[in-house]
Order: sequence, then C-alpha cells, then structure tokens
Amino acid sequence: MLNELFPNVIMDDLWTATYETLYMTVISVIGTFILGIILGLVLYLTDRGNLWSNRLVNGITATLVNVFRAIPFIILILLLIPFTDFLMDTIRGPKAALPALIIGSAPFYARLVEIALKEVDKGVIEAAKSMGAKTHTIIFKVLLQESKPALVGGLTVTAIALIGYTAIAGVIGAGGLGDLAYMNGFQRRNNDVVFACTVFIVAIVFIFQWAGDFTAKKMDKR
Amino acid sequence: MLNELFPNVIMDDLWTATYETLYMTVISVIGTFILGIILGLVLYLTDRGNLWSNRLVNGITATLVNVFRAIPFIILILLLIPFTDFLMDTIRGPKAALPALIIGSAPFYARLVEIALKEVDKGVIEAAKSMGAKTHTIIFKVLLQESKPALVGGLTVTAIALIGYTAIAGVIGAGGLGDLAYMNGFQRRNNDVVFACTVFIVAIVFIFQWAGDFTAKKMDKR
Amino acid sequence: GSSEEESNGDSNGEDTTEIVVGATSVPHAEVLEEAKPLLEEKGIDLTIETYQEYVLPNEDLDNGTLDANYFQHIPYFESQQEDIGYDFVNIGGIHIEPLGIYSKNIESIDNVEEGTVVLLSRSVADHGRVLTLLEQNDLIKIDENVNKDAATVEDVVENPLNLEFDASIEPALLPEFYEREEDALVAINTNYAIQAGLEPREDSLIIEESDSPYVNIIAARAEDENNEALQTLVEVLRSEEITNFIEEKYEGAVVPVK
Amino acid sequence: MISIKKLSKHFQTKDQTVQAVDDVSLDIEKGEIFGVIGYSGAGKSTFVRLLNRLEEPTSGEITLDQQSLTQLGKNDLRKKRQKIGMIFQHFNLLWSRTVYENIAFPLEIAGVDKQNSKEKVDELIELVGLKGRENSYPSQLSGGQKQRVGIARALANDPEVLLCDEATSALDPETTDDILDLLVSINEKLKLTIILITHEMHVIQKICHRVAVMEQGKVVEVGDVLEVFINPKEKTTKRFVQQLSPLEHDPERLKDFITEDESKEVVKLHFVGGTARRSLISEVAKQFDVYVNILQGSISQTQEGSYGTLFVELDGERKVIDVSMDYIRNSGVEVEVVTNA
Amino acid sequence: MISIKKLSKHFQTKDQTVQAVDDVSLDIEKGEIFGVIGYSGAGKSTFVRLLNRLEEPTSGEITLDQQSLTQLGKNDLRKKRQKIGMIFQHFNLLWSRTVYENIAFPLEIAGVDKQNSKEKVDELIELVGLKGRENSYPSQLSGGQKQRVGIARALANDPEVLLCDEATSALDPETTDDILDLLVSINEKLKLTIILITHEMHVIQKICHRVAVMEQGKVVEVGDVLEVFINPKEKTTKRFVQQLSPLEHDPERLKDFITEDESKEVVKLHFVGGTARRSLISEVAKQFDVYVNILQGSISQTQEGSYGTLFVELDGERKVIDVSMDYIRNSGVEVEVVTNA
Ligand SMILES: Nc1ncnc2c1ncn2[C@@H]1O[C@H](COP(=O)(O)OP(=O)(O)OP(=O)(O)O)[C@@H](O)[C@H]1O
Ligand SMILES: Nc1ncnc2c1ncn2[C@@H]1O[C@H](COP(=O)(O)OP(=O)(O)OP(=O)(O)O)[C@@H](O)[C@H]1O
Ligand SMILES: [Mg+2]
Ligand SMILES: [Mg+2]
Repeated sequence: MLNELFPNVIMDDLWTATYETLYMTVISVIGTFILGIILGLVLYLTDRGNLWSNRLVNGITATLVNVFRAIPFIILILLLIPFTDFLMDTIRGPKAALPALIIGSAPFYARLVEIALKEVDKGVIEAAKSMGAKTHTIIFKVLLQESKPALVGGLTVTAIALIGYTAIAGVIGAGGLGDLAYMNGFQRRNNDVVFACTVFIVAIVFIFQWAGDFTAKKMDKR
Repeated sequence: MLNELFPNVIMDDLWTATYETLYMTVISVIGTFILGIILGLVLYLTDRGNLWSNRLVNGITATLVNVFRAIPFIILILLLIPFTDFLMDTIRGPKAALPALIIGSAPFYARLVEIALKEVDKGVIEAAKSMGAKTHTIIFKVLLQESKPALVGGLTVTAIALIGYTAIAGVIGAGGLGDLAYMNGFQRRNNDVVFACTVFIVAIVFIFQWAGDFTAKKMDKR
Repeated sequence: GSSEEESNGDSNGEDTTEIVVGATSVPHAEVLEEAKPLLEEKGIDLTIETYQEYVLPNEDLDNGTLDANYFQHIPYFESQQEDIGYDFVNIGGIHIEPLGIYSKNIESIDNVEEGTVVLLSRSVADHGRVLTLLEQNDLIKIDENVNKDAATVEDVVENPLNLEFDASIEPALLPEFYEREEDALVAINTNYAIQAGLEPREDSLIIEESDSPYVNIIAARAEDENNEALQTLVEVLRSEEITNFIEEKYEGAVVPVK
Repeated sequence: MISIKKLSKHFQTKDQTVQAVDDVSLDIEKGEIFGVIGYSGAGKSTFVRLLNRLEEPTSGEITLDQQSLTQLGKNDLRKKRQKIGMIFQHFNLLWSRTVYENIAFPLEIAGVDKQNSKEKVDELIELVGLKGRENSYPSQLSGGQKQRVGIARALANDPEVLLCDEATSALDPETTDDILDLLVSINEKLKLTIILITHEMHVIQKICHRVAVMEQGKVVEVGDVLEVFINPKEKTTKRFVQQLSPLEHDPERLKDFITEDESKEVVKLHFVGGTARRSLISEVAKQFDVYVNILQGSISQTQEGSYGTLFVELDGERKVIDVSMDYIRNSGVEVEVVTNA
Repeated sequence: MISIKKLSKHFQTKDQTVQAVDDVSLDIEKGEIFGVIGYSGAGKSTFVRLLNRLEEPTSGEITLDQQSLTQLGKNDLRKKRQKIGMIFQHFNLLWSRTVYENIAFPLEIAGVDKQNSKEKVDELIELVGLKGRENSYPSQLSGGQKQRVGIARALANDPEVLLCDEATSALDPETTDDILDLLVSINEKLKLTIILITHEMHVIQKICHRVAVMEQGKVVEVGDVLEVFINPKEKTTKRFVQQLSPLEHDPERLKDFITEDESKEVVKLHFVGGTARRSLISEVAKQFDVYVNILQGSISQTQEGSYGTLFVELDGERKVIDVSMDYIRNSGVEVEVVTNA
C-alpha cells in the first residue's frame, strides 16, 4: 500500500536523512543555546543602566550579532569553510554543517535571550544585589532562573528555525530531510518524496515544540 | 577609487537590489506582524487556563503554525506558487515573494508573540477581568499593551530573519541584495559584490535593530 | 507581467518585438546581456529573467511567463520533456560548458585508489554527465537500461573501486572542496573552475571534449518553432561578436558551438 | 443582597491540599460596610476573589441581588463585574499606563465618553491626593501612591459593590483616614456595599457595620462591630480587638505592680458599655478608703456608653479592696484580678 | 555607626523633578532600632534604598562603620551588602524558587554550606510560621505569607544592619507581634541595627529607640520615641502620634459632653511620665467634692511613669472644679479645657 502511494520513497534514505537532520539540529541547538545565552547575557548586561553597563562592549557585541544575522546563510557557509576545516577537520557532511548552523542561529537566539532577560522583574534583581550577590550569582541564580520559560520558549523557536537551516546546509552535502526533499523530491519531480520528507519534518517540529512547551510550562511557577 | 576596489559592483544594480530587499522586507514585516499577532493571540488565548481555553482550536492552530514552520522555505515558495498566482497575479519578482515570506515567517513570529504574552503579569489580566472587560478589551488594552516591548523585540528579530529569507526568495526572481550577492557575487566569484551586498544588508539590519530597540525602550515604562 | 509586454510587442508589429528569456546567471545571463544591444539594433527588445536553479525556467516557459530559456543542455532538455511532458523545441545550440574532473592529490585518472570520494554538484542535471565521463574512463559502469544523460548515482551497476559518491554539493562551492578535500575526485563545471583560478585543460584529470553532447540551447515552446524573433536571437548569439566575447571572457571554460 | 452559601475553595499544591475557604455561609446587606479580619493566610483574599469569581469556587453558591453569581454566563458575569469594584492587595496596575490612564481604564471598559471620563478621573485624582502625578507611570510611584491609584481605579465606575483587599495597609494614617472618609461618604450617598479586608482594627472600628473573623478558611465569628469588640468570643477575635489598645495587655509592664503585698491588688476593669457609669472610679474613691491608681488601658465613649479596658491598682486594706471590687462589679463592669501567671 | 550627611536624591519625570530625599543628615547608632515615619510619598523607601545604594544618591554621603559607603568600590560594596539585610515593601521574591529556596538564597550568596544553611532556614521558617509551606512557590502564598518569606530571607545571613520597608504592614497583629519580638531579640542578642519604615505607630512604640519623621523628602523631626510621642512638634508627627489612641481626639464623640453647664467641664489630661502620680484621679475624688468621669483616652505605663491622655468630665461646683484643676496641674499633668471649636 505504502509502496504504491510513495513509489519513489526509499525508507532507508528517509531514515538516514531523519538521523542527519536530528544530528545537526540537536547538536547545533546545544551549541546555539550556549553561545546564544552568552551573547544574550552580554547584550543585556552591557546595556545602559544594567549591571555591566558598557557602551563599547555593547556596541561591539551588537555589531557582531547583527552582522552574522545579516549574512545570507549560504554565503555564511562559504565564508566559514576555512574555519570549519580547521575546527571539524572536514568540510563535508552533517558535521561540517555545525559551525555554520551554530554561528548562523546563535546571534538570533541571543536576541531572544536579550528580550527574555528584559522581562525579568527589576525588583528581584535588586533583591539579589541588596544581598551582595556577585554578578555571576545574579546571572545564574536570578536572571537565567527567572526567565526560564521565555528562554526555553525562545530556544524552541530557534530549534525549529534551525531545522529549516539544515535544509540549506544541504549545499555542503550535509544531507537531512530538507536536502532529500530538494534533491530526490523537488529536482526529480517526485512529489511523494517531498511529501514524505515534509511529514517527517513536521513530526520532528511537533516533538520539539511539544517538548519545549512542556518544559516551559513545567518551569513556570508564576 | 571605489571603482578600483569594487570593479564588479554596478551601483544601479545595488540600489535596485536594496530597493527590492526593502520592499520585500517592509511589506512582509507588516503582513507578518498582523498575521503573527493574530496567530500568537489564538495560541495564547486558547491555551489551558486562559481566556478562550479550547483544546481543539489550540491544537489546530499549533499544528498549522508548526507545519508552516516545518516546511523548508524553498519548498514553501514552490508549494505556494498557485496560491501566489491567484493572489498576486504573478509568480515572479519581489511581489510574488510576499505570500511565501509572510506565510513562512508569521508562524515563527506567532510563537514569539505567544512567549511575550505569557510574560504578562497575571494580576493585571485579573484586574481587567474584575472590571468586566470584554476579551477584546483585554487583548488590545492589556495583553498587547503590557507586552509591547517584547512584541517589538520579537518583531525586530523576525524582520531581520526575513531579510535572510528574501535571499532565498531569489529563486523566484525576487531579486534583492541576498540574491545579488549570490548570483553576481558568489556564483561569479566576485568577492567585491559579495562584500558590497553584505555591507548593505548589515546596514539595513542595523537600521531595523536600532529602530526596534529604540521603540521597545521607549515603550518600556517599567 | 511579461506576457502583456509580449502582446504589446505583437500589436506594435514591425518596429520592436519584445521577448523574455530566462537564463541562469553564468554564463547565460552574461551572454544575453552582451547580446542585448545587438538585438536592439534588429528591433528586438530583450528582457532577461535570471534563475538560480533548473526547474523553474522550464516551468515558466511552459506557462508562458517566458518566451524562451537559455540554461540547459540537450540531454537535460530531453529528459525533462520526457519526464514532465513539456512540448518544447530546440531553437538552436549556443555553447558547451565542458565539465572536468579534478583532484589535488591524484596524479592521473589511472591512479584512482579504492574507496576514493567523488564529489558532484547537487544539480541533478549534471549527474549523468559526470557519470558518463567516469564510465568513459572505465571507473564505473552505468545500467544499460537507463538513458546515460539522466543517470543518477543509483544507476551505477559496477563500481570496482568502490568509489564513494557525494552528489549534493552546491556547484559554486566545488572549487573549495577541490582545495580542501585533497584526496577526492571533484567534478567541477568549467565556469566555476575558471572563476576559482583553475586552468581547466591543464589542471583537470579528464575533461569533456568539444564534441560533447552537452550543448546549451535556446529552448522554446513548440508553437514558437518558427518565431522570427527567436531565430534572430539564435543568430545573434552565434554571431562573431558574441563568439569572440565568449572566447575572450571565459577563456575556454565556455566553448561556442561552431 | 449578597448571600453566600456553603462556599469552599481548595488549592492543590505539591505536598498538600490547602483549604483556603472552607464552607462559608454569610449574608451581606445592601449598603453595608462589611469587614473581614483574620490572620495571614486565613483565606480572606481568596474569599473576596470568590465573590467576583476571579477564583472559581470548589463548591457552594453566591447570590448577588437574587442572581446566582456562580451560574452566571460569561457575558452576564462580565456586566455584573462592571458594577463590582475591586482593590487588589498587590495593586495590579498596568505598567504601560500612566496614573491617569490607569484610573480611566474601567471607564473605557464601560464605554464612558472621553469628556465624562476626564471629569470623573480628575475628581478621583484630586480625592486620592495624586494631583500633579497624573502622567507618572506606576514604576515612578511610591507604594502608597500605587495603592491610591488602585483605590481610585476601583471607584471610577461608580460600583455598587466594592471589594477591598487590604486597601489601606500601605497607607499612612492621614491618607487612610481620607480614604475611609471617602468610602463612608460614597457608602452613604450611593448605598455602596463594601466588603473590606484589613488587619487594622481601627479601620474596622471606624467604618464597618459588621465584621467577620476568618480562621483557616472558616468564618469563626460574625456580628455587629461593637458587639464583637465588646464581647469577642474567639481567641483570634480577642487578639484583634486587643490591637485597639495595644498596651493594655503588656504583661511585662504590669509585672512590677503585681506583688505579694495583700494591700495592693491589680485588677482589670472591662467597660462594656450600657449601664457602666462614667464616674465609677471617683465614686469608688469617695465611698471607700482605697486609692485607685490607673496603670494602663484605654477607654472610649460610644453611642452605648463607655467601652474599653483599664488596668488599675487598688491600694487599701484587704477587706476594703474586696468590697470595692464588689461595688464595681455591681455597676456593670467586669472585674478580673490580674496575677502573675 | 551609620552617619548620613546632606543626602539627596532627585528623580526626573516627564513633567517635573521629584525631590524624593532632600538634604537629610542623621546619625544612627550601632544596635539602635531606628524608626522612620511619614506620609505616603514622603521619601521613606527612597531613603532606605540609598542606605545600601540600591539607589545612587544625587549628592551627599553615607558612612557606615567609618567607611564611606558612597565611595565604596563595587566589590567592597558587595561584601558590605551581605551584612545589610533588606525587607522590601513589595517582597521581591523569586517566583522560580520555593519558600525554602528563597530564604536560603542569601546563604547561597554568602557561600554557607548546605548543612548549616538548612539548619538556619528551617529555624527561620519555624519562626515566621511557615512550617509546612517550605515547598510552596510564592504564587501559592497569601500576601502576608509572602511578606514573612521576605522577612526570613532578610534575616537569614545574620545581618549587622537590617533595613525594613513596611515589613509588617501586610501582617495581622499576632504575626506582627511575633516578628517584632523576633527583631527585638536579635537586636539585643547581636546588636543588630535596624532601620524600620512603617506607618503603624504601635510598631514604632513597641520596638524603636528613636524615630525620624519625614515630609517631602526632608527629616522634619527626630528624637527618642517617648520624647517625640509626648511632645510632637510637627503637625505630621502629631497626626501619627494620634494613631496610638485613635479615639481620644474624636471630637464628634466628645461633643455631647461639652455643654454650657457651669458645673461640668471637659478637660484633657496629658500624662507625660515623670512626676505624675498614678492615683491622681482617686486623690482628686477624695480631696475635692467633684466627680471625675473618664470619657475616653488611653494611658500606659512606661519605664518613666504614666504616659497618655485622658479626657475627663469634672462634675461639681465651679469653684471646686477650678481648684481641682490647679491640683492636677501641680501634680505634673498638663491640663487643657476642651471647648467646642
Ligand atoms: N523612579 C522614580 N521616578 C520618579 N519618581 C519617583 C521614583 N521613585 C520614587 N519616586 C517619587 O519619589 C517620592 C518618594 O517615594 P518613596 O517611594 O520614597 O515614598 P515612600 O515614603 O516610601 O512612600 P510610601 O509610604 O507610599 O511607600 C514619591 O513622590 C515618588 O512618586
Ligand atoms: N494559588 C494557590 N495555590 C495554593 N495555595 C494557595 C493559593 N492561593 C492561596 N493559597 C493559600 O490559601 C490560603 C489562603 O490564602 P489567602 O490569600 O486567601 O490568605 P489571606 O487571608 O488573604 O492572607 P493575607 O492576610 O496574608 O493576605 C493560604 O494558606 C495560601 O497559602
Ligand atoms: Mg490576602
Ligand atoms: Mg515606600
């Protein structure tokens, strides 16, 4: 039955592509999370009136973040090839896509982190300050804790955007479902492949969204 | 001087591309804003425990939003061709890119809207309820007002992501700076064109980011 | 839309005819740009629509957005007609972009080791070409039942050296891979090779000959087979001025059809 | 007017079920100012939040003007709520709106036109003493100023019922008095029904007609203010009433006077209004050979006579002291000998 | 210990400059409990926020233990702050932490190990009466419960200075008393310096040594509690002191007694401690042919004698009334004839 409806779909390919998509997404979500939180914190903390208030650092970080968001992803991949080669020792395949994926989406997540941090009640930051908390403590025990639901929500959004980026990462042979849909589906006019890939991607998106929503809800004690 | 450093850059093309990018971005930001706010509100309001708490509607909206985020943008553009033809009466050029741009980024903004709305203090919603406010009033005068800085922040992030999307929209001849960079720069190995385009894109990103930050800050009376 | 412009052109009759031609950026669009003033002299107003990939230009030709397109070679043109059922005609071949196989470390095509990686463009239109080239050098064998021009990696039936194919690379990035994947065989379209500073005839291990069937053509809808404007277009593109331009500009990466 | 029947609200936390409101039945009349007191966590806030259904009851029924509030449809509830003002313990002001806009909000909701709205808001701003701060945002206000914005907002739409959750507890005595006077005058003029949570007994005393005492979700005592004050039955109530004369029970300070000495006795005189004569102490001094030393306490004049508690030392012969005590008792004043416990 | 010199803080709003704290100079001793009162918006919160530099002063200087706080580097300020506890008017609890974790927070900051921290936190939870609610989140607590978490948190790290901004104003009298007792005992045991903002005068009376009265950013009166209470100079102060015996000045209720009748005189007796004899009223009754009817008022015993105000009616012949009044005056009690103004 399935074979009739999907004559061109090769299950093995589909699974490999799924694995590649998950591999790229999960690892780059982790990288994006770490890098994005750091950048977001710097953006927030160095903003006027905040803990590290520093125009210069804020300006530089904002510039970096903006520039990396400005460069079209495909060109970013190209620019990063030497760096990728140095870091990953390969410039092909899912592994090679990671630097571009992370560098492409971390600035984006950084902005979401910044927005989330701005929503933290100024009162509790003051409370922590009044207890003589180190900036380090304020960051880890107040800012990041009190903005958890928004941070997780933002990460979910970023993760799903990343799934979209992995499709573009196909240009360096990274594979994945988006690439399969383009190569074997779209280019060869195999609509069944496009459809099957889309269903799989939708499923992954749903799992990510559900996990994100669940975690955010669980964390929200307001 | 400039001609020497940028031998392959044709200023007219650059300006046209800039105009195209701005045209696509600005119009689709407006569309995304409207559609995203509506979807985000529905997501938030129909969530458990909120004003319109409705599992079914929430489920359907979430599915729609997730599916449209799941489809790789390049495939989305192609899938939407009939719809675009019907709506815009053309399937080529910047105008034809708009439906795909809006439909591709509105679900994304919708999630950011949802996150922003979740940060609104439950107490003020209760206060409005206790005054006998209509849902309509609560939406427009409480939820959207009290989350303004986060909504604007999210829109800025989305707008900048949209600039990236316009580059992909090049496949249907939408033009724009990203396309110029890719076609005349990257594909022809004219690094000066890539560089010039990137500088222009960065400038646009900066203007968007600055305008967004400024507006958000101005609105934040906390 | 451009179809309106076209009807305008028809009603205006003799003075100017407008034609809309779809092309990929390099070299097609560049060649057309060069031809534009020449065509103007002959009363033809050329509009160039640039495409990034190889599906839409045929689609747009079919639905009337374009009057002709100039991006595909004959084998792709034929396989598309067969697969999708377009009713197109070949108005005339213009040039060949010979495709070569390069490698940084492999000295000769006879020294290819077991398990070598072969990198191909992600454009399906190129796959058959590369595979045919490899078959001609006895590295693989393609299923006899498939049209060689439309063959894909899956159609390789004999692969004695266990070559590992990766057919998903953005064509413009192939020179980068050549630089860095030193042990791989990289199939690079000549235009990208030149732009990256390679000398196709010298640096390639194997390269298509000028009798290659992969001639890039002007394609049009069947009903326009005898369209005068399109005939003029082919004429101009084959003229000496354009031929010289192609030879000078692309230094052998693009070879005009004689 | 408001009739509450077997109202309960339970909260589920990870470890336990909190019975915030537990089987409460009450009737509150139209135009009444009804006080609710109780220890922190007794369920007072939850109780008033049930009254406009900000909290859905676990069980029980609330009838407002013959209408069952608990069964009201969404739209009817909304309309009803426009006539129920609420002052929140934590203010719940909109940070995105200025003082003026916050107060105008209920008027916007009720669809009052700009002109009328402006008049009303200006008047309220004047009344709560925020003139000149109309354009400030809540973040620029002090705690008490925020509270006053909350009060003005609750009054803006001329409610028929006003729910006050610790409306004055962030306010200084002067402002408190002003606000209370305002509430009383509206109450009298417009027959506004007020339900008022507070832990400040002088607020209850000053403006409430009746008072209910809550403890662990239950109403343990309810009655006319004076009645409850004069004759508090529950321990909680007694503790609250004591707040009115905070010094009287300070045992530390009485200790020095309580001695083994037979000729001196510390007694607590409890004036409960009614028959008690005001000149009691000088009468005793005149008739018996004892000195009456007032140690501490407070007394006040109400419509129904003297009310209050005095701690006095009776100084004289043992026998005379006893006789004097009998005399005082017969005048309708409760007498209690204070010993060092 | 804390020395404040010419301290000012101005806020700029759209329309105007608010002089929240205006040229305040004060000295607060180690181990002192220092009260601050004032109307809403007087600048009290801003004042204490300046003391730990949550608000940067516009001008002026604060010295703490010989160290200029205003010139302290970031790191030193941080260390200093660990020894300055603060209870916020709006609690400022972390919603992401349970009651237990909120109270343990300052201990985490100070790097106290888990074991010691647990002991301390459990003890504090017990003390503020939140046993059993350790694992609740702030959103599950009542207003008073939140306030108590804030109090426990401020005390967790054994501060040397405690800044309390309306620490008890959300609390019922019983809990308030418990908290105040706790503060006094820590104050005595550990020489804790407390600066306490409140608008509840009985809090000042119960635990403060000195009190400052703020008005429009300025300290208009400052002195020992009893002194200020007995002899309030400023109108604001008088209004606050009146809160202690809220009924005494109720002119409405005295009116009925003030008549044209020559043989009756309503007088206000002001006991100011010191020489005033406690048995004054019975002495008068015994010596003169007048009846002394206590109308209202309150009196209390302090270390320095009786203190308070009584309104009494003297009933007898005109001449005798005058003589009695002289007698009372000579006993060191202020006498004032009350007329209907
Ligand atoms: N950030 C600010 N911007 C502008 N004005 C402010 C700001 N913070 C406080 N004020 C103003 O400063 C004055 C003093 O405020 P403060 O909070 O110190 O008063 P307070 O004495 O604590 O009053 P309350 O008893 O009502 O809490 C008030 O008029 C207030 O409106
Ligand atoms: N959402 C909730 N989840 C769990 N428990 C709750 C919740 N809201 C209130 N409670 C609990 O219900 C009880 C009653 O709370 P309520 O706020 O009604 O007290 P209250 O009498 O207003 O106290 P206070 O004077 O301190 O404001 C408290 O023990 C409180 O912890
Ligand atoms: Mg409460
Ligand atoms: Mg204050």
